[in-house]
Amino acid sequence: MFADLPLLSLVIWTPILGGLLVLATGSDRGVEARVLALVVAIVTFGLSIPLYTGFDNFTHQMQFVELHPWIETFRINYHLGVDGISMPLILLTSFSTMLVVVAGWEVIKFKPAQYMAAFLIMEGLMIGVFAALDAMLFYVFWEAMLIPMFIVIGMWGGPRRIYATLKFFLYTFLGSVFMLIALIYLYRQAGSFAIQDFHIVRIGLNAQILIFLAFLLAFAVKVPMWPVHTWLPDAHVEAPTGGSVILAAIMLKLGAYGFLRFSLPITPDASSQLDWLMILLSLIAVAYIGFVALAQQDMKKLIAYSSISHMGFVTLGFFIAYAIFDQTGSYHGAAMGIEGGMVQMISHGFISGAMFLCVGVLYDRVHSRDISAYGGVANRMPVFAGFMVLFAMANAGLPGTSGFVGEFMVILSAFKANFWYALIAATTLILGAAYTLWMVKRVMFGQVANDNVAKLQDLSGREVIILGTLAVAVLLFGLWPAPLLDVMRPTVENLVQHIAVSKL
Amino acid sequence: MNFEMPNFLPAAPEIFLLTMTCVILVVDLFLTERSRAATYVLSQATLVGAFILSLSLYSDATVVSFSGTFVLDPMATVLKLAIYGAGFVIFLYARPYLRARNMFTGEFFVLGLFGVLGMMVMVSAHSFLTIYLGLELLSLALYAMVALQRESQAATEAAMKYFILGAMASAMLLYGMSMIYGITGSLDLAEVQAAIASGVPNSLVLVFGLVFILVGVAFKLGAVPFHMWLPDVYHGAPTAVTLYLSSAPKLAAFAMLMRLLVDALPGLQSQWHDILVLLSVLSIGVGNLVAIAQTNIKRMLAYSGISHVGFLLLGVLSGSQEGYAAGMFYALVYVIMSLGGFGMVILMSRAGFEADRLEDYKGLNERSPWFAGIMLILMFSMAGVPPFLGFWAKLAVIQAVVGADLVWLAAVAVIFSVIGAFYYLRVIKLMYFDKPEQTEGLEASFDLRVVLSANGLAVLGLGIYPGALMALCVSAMG
Amino acid sequence: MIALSDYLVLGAILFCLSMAGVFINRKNMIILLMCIELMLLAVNMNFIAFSHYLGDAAGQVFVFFILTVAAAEAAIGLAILVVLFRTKRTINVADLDSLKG
Amino acid sequence: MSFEQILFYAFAAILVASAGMVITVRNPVHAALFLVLAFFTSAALWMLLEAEFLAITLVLVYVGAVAVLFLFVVMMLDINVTPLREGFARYLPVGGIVALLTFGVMASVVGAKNFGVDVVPAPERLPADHNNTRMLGEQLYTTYVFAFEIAAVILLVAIVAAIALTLRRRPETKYQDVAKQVAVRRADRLQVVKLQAEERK
Amino acid sequence: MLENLHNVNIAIVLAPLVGAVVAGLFGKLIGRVGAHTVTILGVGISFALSALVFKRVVIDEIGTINQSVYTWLESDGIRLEVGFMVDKLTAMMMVVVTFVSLMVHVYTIGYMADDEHNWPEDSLAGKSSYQRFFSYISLFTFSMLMLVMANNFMQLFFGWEAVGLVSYLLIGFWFTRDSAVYANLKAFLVNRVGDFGFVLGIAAVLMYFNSLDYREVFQTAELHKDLTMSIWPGADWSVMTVICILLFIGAMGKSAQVPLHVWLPDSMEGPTPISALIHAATMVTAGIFMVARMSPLYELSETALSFIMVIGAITALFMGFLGLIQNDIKRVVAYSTLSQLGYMTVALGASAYAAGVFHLMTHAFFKALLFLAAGSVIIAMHHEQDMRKMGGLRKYMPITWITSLIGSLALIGFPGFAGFFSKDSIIEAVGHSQLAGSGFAYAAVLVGVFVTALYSFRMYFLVFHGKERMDHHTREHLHESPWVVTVPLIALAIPSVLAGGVYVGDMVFGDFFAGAIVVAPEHDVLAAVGQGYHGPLGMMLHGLLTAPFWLAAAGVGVAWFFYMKRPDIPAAIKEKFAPVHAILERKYGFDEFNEWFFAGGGRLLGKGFWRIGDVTLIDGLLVNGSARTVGWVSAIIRHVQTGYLYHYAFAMIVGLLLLFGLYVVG
Repeated sequence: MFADLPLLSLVIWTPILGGLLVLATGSDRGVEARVLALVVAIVTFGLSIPLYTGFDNFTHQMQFVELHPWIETFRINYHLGVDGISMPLILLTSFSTMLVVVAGWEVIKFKPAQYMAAFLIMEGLMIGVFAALDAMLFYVFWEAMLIPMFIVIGMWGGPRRIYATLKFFLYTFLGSVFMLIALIYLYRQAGSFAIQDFHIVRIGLNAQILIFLAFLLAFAVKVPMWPVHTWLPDAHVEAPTGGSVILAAIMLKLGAYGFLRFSLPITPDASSQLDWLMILLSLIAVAYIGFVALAQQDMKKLIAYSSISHMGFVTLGFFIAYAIFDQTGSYHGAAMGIEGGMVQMISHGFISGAMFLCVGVLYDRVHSRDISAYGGVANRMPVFAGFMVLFAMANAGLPGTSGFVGEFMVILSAFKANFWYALIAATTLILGAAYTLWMVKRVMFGQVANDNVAKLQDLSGREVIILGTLAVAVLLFGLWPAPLLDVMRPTVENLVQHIAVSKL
Repeated sequence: MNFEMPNFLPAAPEIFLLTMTCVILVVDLFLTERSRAATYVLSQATLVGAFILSLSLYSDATVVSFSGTFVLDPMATVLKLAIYGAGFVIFLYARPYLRARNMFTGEFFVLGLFGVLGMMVMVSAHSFLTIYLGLELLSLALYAMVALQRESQAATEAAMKYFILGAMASAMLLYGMSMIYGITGSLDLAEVQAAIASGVPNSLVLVFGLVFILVGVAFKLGAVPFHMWLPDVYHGAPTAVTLYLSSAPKLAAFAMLMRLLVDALPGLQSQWHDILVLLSVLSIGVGNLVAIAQTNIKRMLAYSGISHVGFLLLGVLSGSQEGYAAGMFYALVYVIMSLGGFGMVILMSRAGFEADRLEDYKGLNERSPWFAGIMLILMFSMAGVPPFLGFWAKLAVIQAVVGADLVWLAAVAVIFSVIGAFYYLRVIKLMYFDKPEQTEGLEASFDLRVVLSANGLAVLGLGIYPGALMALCVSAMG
Repeated sequence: MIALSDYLVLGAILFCLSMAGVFINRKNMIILLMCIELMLLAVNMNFIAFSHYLGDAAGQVFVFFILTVAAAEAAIGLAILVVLFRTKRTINVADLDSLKG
Repeated sequence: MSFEQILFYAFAAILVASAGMVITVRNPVHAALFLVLAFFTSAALWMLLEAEFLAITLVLVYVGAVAVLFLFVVMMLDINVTPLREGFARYLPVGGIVALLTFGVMASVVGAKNFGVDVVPAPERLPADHNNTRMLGEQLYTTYVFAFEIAAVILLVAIVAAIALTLRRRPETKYQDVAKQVAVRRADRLQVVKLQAEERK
Repeated sequence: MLENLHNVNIAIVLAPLVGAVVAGLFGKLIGRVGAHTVTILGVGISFALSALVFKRVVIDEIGTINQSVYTWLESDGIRLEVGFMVDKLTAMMMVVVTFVSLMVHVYTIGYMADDEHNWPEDSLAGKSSYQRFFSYISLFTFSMLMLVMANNFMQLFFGWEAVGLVSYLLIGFWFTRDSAVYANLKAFLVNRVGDFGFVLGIAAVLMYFNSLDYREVFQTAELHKDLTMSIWPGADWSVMTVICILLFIGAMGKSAQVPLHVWLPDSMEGPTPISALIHAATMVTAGIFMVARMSPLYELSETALSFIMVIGAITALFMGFLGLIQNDIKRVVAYSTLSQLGYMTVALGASAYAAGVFHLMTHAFFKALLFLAAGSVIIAMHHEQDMRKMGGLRKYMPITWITSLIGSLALIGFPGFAGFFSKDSIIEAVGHSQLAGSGFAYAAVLVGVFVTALYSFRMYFLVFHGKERMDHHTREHLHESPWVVTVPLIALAIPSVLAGGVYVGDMVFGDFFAGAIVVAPEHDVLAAVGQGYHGPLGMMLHGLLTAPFWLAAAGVGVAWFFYMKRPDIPAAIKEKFAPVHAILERKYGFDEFNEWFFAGGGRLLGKGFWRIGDVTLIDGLLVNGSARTVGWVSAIIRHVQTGYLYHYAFAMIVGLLLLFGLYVVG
């Protein structure tokens, strides 16, 4: 029944048009806006489900492809399609947005229609990024997405929101414009903006390195990788809860997705040349940022840094392939690294989202993100404490939760490349547990610290539903990640084969 | 002596416009204050008529008439159509502004129409002479329009500066033309091209002339370092005039650039390419950097305009058909955005309140979410953020630059555009993130609201489907 | 024999002088207008000289138009000057600095 | 040195000198008069270049109209002359150097190397019956008719602009507006004010 | 029947999980009784089925069950599965775990009966703590079963971490107490340090064996015997050594070996049943179990074995010393646990895996017994844990007294009791070992026997004999604990006596573990010891003649003399050897060092990275710095726009000159 529909277009445009519709309800009537937004979000999620059910697990070819000419002057097409890498991320996006809409239900009192609309539009744009097979279409979605996020942080953010949102925007914008040049250069070489054409075009090493660096800048900022990560803590801290969730759950993934879709297949030789850099930066992210997270006094900042640290695993997994080849002479094990990175992305989407929602729950009640403003919360909010500990454990990579799977796979893979890579990566076991659980200890445990805490109400039904859904997801993918890996296997294996071939 | 009757048909729009303007000039004399709207209606009708005429004359052929002083080619037609369109929008936006300031006189429209005629002449010029005359016709009208708000110190100061510098620039342009004439012995663009192509003993003199000519054109465009007049004039002029200044004349200036460099002096491409690189880098850099420090939105948009000119030059300097098309596309896009931007300033203003400080935009989202949204679209478009139109313009020129193997230049351009994004974002910040200082809604006439909305939505709509406009530019340059 | 270069150099001198006049003169706006006239004169000199030495009439035609335009320019320039004087009560070039930055 | 050359150098010298005076003299009236002188000498030089019509036009239009206009404005604006020269010397060196530099470059390009008499030989003298005015006229009304029309428009614009800018209805000037007088209503003019009777103490 | 056992295995694992989930999520709904009923039922089923499996596997000798339940994930051609491998080792562990767990469940009914008193008034969490506790211990049972029944490294690690999680939750069960939440964080983090090595070990296994399945790995282990890997240029290590040591680091964390032992004494902050179940009987022995399970690998690296032996010996001896000076009843037992874990580790190092595992089993019974008895005492004393405030309790709590005595005797290895057989085997085995470090280990374990006896009986005497030092109020209310407490004590006392003699023949000297544990012939010390083995009775008789017995007896004697006869002597010794005492008091300074170096250093490093790296350099200098630079440049250039016409004209001329300079003159 769904086979004939342009599903991807529907999934992209339903939330965007729905968002405009929500916007049209006006800023004064919150209820209509919320209900409409929720309906749109649910419909979108519903529309995205056939992407999974109808997905062919045994091919690396693009599926659900739509191809229409768009701007013929530059041979830009409206070209959509998904493979095993992008499809799970699309589902993650529509899933997260649904939760965010619910999470902002009563909390957002200032212009709820605009708030909801921003998230819905952002959802469509983010899905567009994952679904785009035309580089320029990709870029359009990629950049356009910044706008609603800019507004969200700026309008509903904390006290330093303006600094944070400007920093967010300019940082990411700076990163992406270099990608634009690289894309244009590739267009001149390949004769079209089709990403698949980019994959096969032959490029010299120097050009590859420059293209790689341009992509790196764009994606590294988004991921974010050390040392271009400093926008993230600020953005997270100041963003409203929903903004933080989307930032952490989806936006960071875009950068990592870019590495898989662009950097690796388009510039395999440069990736091979510069894999040391990527590995180095990833390991710095894991270890250095792990320590930095330890020093944080602000819950959101801590989680933000933890996100950076976790994303280090993603990039490490992606770029370990060449190191494995150098070490062992074969690419055996590379797929595990990439798949590990992918799993880590999905899982981090759930966990970081959940963590931010947890902080949001506290923030909505006490209006402080300082760890020191809390203490003994578990006394007053036992249900919440249960969720918080679960997500904290997931964040610390406890087996049985999704947080473990990706890290585990990446460490396994990294070991093949070099003992020390794995060793440094594995420090996250200690550091991740240390900063997460130390925070949990200070916030949740102990005696009731002050009157604010004493007055806390446990979770409302709405909050239980959101966190519960995430908890189920976290556990499900922790206990049985196989379906996720089955989806991406052919794509990743094809990718590994592809990147092993020099384009010189 | 043999004299052929020139082919008047290609110049029909010019003739029509001139005739109508004279009619309006006379009719206006007999109108009372209350019935002044007739002038407005007539002016708009004139533009519409010219539009229809030009449209009906559209063809892919290039027609040269009036003994080689006039040319009608697709580029000219497209640019003329755009100029009429811009003129129409300008008059429409300007009307309430002028009314509220006791400036709603026939002179504004008459001068405006004469300016349009000047632009048409420039666009269709096929000789140094007609280029110069068109330029002067436009410039003189503009000088006068800037000073039209006679009681305003800022406006008269701006007019004086504009006049002196503009006259200097004209003189330099002329000096350059005289040198080219001296070497090639002709004023006709095609003959000049042919003369240079057939080999000229002294290319140094040609370059010398070229430099002067480029100074003149750069001044008109507002490229650094010949931009100094631009912020002051945009700032000081009544917003309605700024609206005019910042939009359609850029198209004419672009046409002049194309006529001079591409039609007349393609033989000096390697030289003007280098000069344009310098000018564009400086323009993009200075324009974006200084815009950051502005507190007046008209001034900010002026500097932003300078940087846009730099981008426009990127397209031209790449020296390929697609580069020219990109430049033209950029010019058209800039005009649309600029109209919207200054249109917003007019929309926000009232009698006695110019709304030209950035602070005046605080909390606009609270007062009018719709127009805050329009302004948001315009600002992001100017910043070059997709999916808005401004992005495609930047894409087109950068594409051309990369095609010309000037990747470094593309990199410089985009870096500065990121720096530039800051000040556009600041406007959005003021509108969306700050609390309003005044709470009442906007008072603006229906037609202004509708057309301004359409203007903003066009930036979005054309951004989502820019193909047609791009294709038009490509075919116009074809 | 008078060389073409003589006329051209003369034009250049005039041009530079008037250019210098524009930025050396900081007090009187009228002088600036006069400088503009001189500049155009210099250009005219070039055109006529070229026209003469090339034996081509176009240069003279151009000068004819320049003269016309220059007259119109002078009219408008002076009109602006008058307006300026009325509003600011000064035509001092150095006083025209309210727009800057 | 031929007579022509003597004439040329003499007029050129006067031209340069008067141009220099235009930009340096204290009094704008003097400047305007030097401008007139400059125009005169230019006209003479143009004569040497066999551009008789333009030379005459220059004198008629520029000396007769433009320069007079300048003078008129100078008189009208009634500016006091004395403070106008402050700081002139201060800017002279920088300005002078830049002007000299510019001139250096320009002269090196347009100088004898490129346009010397051996590079561009002087043309034959035109025959005595050559009618410069007729030649120009023919050109103007045929080849350059389009330009000619535009020039006319430019003049029209100048007129419109000058009037629009300078014409003013002085508020102190009293004149009747009959329509207004007829249209007036009682309420506009007459106001009945009710005064509270003051209590006598 | 084999087919059925597959389902049985699944049921064994799931029963406690279901109990845990029901009690945890619906605790409020089902109430206290419901909660303990459902969890006990779950564990009970699990125990019963484990017994069935034990019977089938051990007695009916149906061979090793290796089943796959589902594919966890498949990547890069490597299939990671969740599955069970049940051999005799596993079957034994399953029975021990479920049995002890069941006892603890029952015991908990009594112990936690009035748990609400442990919570502040305003704590909502305190209202349902009872149910939560049961949920946790059932969850623990599930996790521990997953660990022991795993047929692959991944699942082993899952169980490994899951028990860590439950341990974390239970140590911090009373989370309003700062010491408890400090202890649980510490426990988790120290364990994580071990896991750090463990994960790397697993990664190494995967790299060299291309599989994480036990059977495949063990079958091909021999092939990798001589492989080396380069740790850094010039340092080529044997792959097996690297793998074994990395895995053992994990074991060091979980089984609290020096220097990763620091968490275990603090873990006594948790409720006592937990200390019994997790921190004595089962979880802490996971490391021992793991090494025994990996014996096919460990046998290939003598370096690793030596390393293990030395670590174990250090732990056995030096942790025993610390037991001597503790006054907290639970801490004495805790240090005793550490010391006993050291014994087991030494056994592993000596390749006497069977002895180690055997000691693991007996230790599980008697140590759980000791803890539960201590808990019983603590209940009676109204949660007073200081032994100096006890004394003479035997009158009031006869069952507790008797069972404690049994436990203590088992602990010190008194002939006839379970501990004797296991410990004596270990000591004998170490004596036969030829590996580097075995001499030191032998000496350490011998001295350890004396120390063990000394601190055990010091505790015993202080608690159950001598003057009654508690306050009046407490004494009034002293009485024996309810049946839910005493029944488990009795139930554990029985195997504490019997389990040794009954199984020593099979387990240590027989072929009980054949197929499960692999010992290279040249390492087979137990075979050497076994040559002198002639039945348990003979072993007891022989034991009377050997040094360990006399050392133990001496220990008991000294304890009696010091704490019953002349209580002033310990004080005198304490004064005389003040520096030594201080060292012991400070637990050799491990805690201080960790606190200072790792915790403090980590935070300092974090703060430094953050403040200097992120805030100052990247953000301050690069990000905001460039923003500031742009703003500054902007302000400067802005001033070029002076507003003066002549400057503008000048700029144009300069521009013209610039173009001249670049393109005309040049």
